[in-house]
Amino acid sequence: MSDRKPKNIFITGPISPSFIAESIQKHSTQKAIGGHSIFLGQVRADETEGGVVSAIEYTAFEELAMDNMHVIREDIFAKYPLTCMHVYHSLGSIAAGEICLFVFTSSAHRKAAMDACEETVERLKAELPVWGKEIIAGATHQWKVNK
Amino acid sequence: MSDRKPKNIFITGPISPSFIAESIQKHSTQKAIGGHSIFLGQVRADETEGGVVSAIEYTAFEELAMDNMHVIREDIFAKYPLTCMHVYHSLGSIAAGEICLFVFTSSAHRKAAMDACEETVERLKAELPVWGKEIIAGATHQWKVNK
Amino acid sequence: MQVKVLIFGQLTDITGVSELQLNDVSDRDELITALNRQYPGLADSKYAIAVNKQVINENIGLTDNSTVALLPPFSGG
Amino acid sequence: MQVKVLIFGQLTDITGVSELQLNDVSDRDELITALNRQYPGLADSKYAIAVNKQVINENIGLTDNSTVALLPPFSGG
Repeated sequence: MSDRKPKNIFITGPISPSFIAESIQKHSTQKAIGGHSIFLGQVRADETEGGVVSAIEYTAFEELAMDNMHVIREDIFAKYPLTCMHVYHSLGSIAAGEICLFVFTSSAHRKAAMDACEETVERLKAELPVWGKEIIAGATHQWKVNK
Repeated sequence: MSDRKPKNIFITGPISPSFIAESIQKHSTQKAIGGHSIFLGQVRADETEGGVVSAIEYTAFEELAMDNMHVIREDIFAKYPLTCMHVYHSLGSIAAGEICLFVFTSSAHRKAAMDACEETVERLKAELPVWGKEIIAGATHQWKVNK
Repeated sequence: MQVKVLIFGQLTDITGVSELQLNDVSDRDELITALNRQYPGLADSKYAIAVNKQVINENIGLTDNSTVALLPPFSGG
Repeated sequence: MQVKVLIFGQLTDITGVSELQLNDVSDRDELITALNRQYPGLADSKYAIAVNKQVINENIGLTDNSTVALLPPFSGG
């Protein structure tokens, strides 16, 4: 394990495009970076039996999620020559069309950044104790299931 | 071939984080999107025999590049269930730390967005007639070589 | 002896609460039995159990002030 | 007959110009010969040739107002 500490990955409410822009901007001083890979999760207005999803309400076992994210981060840094990695996940109600997940990896060369981003997304979906409650227009709800 | 027309992918000067943010923001109305994948190319301050790269000056055979990008776009849309794809490449002098390439794919599900983004990046590096002249601090230059 | 139980995700639809205290459950199996008695819907639910943030796959003893979390399948991202 | 020649990338270091006109070259091979005579450094350079935006891999005839582009290996992105 390195000396990296578990970071808080949670943001209350949607992740704004301007937050993403600021995060990108901060990397302009890191001149060994040649490629950034970003994945953004956006809430879909899925049609379900009960109606159309208008929002997803996210909750988490935050402490465990941060511990698990720390393990993922360490594994990914051990596997890929990354310059940096940032992960943010929304909590609370995120309307359809808004962004709920922001994964950002940077490396000298594109392949490492892209592979690390993809693997991080797959792992956090499987390993972080986060739950999405799909709010159906008309006051009912159902729980999201990850594929 | 679909009715999509060749688009101008070129931007003079660096691609700003705020431009990227605006592009992300515009997708909030497209509520069938579940995942966005973004690749950003950033100019590295590589150490070379002649000195440190301070900027890359990009030139292109613009008309042919747009034709070739159109073919790539059609191929990628035929292969992946994408909602949309946007590609921007800088022309002119881009300083180390600035962004020179912005590839943005969106889909209902993450896998298509990520695979399409990666394939688009690989193809455009191989197929677009664009050249990067590495400007070395101290007035000399050398030409970039894609790996 | 008191054990704190944290309930997450769709399981809160069954329990109506996201946290509760259980007395006199000395191990995981006793805890499950007590929970199923109080909330029969839990018996049909799929979830993992973490004790003090460690997911456990077999019966283990609980101590005073253990925190047990009921974790239905994750659906973040 | 006039043919327009566009020169790109590192080849402009050899030619010093990014565009020139060649007279009386009737096909690709004659064009290459004329270019190599004018700019000997081109003979040692690796590049593809596009005629009217089509990359060609064999000798073809040129017509008046053909536009020929000399394309060294791409290095965009």
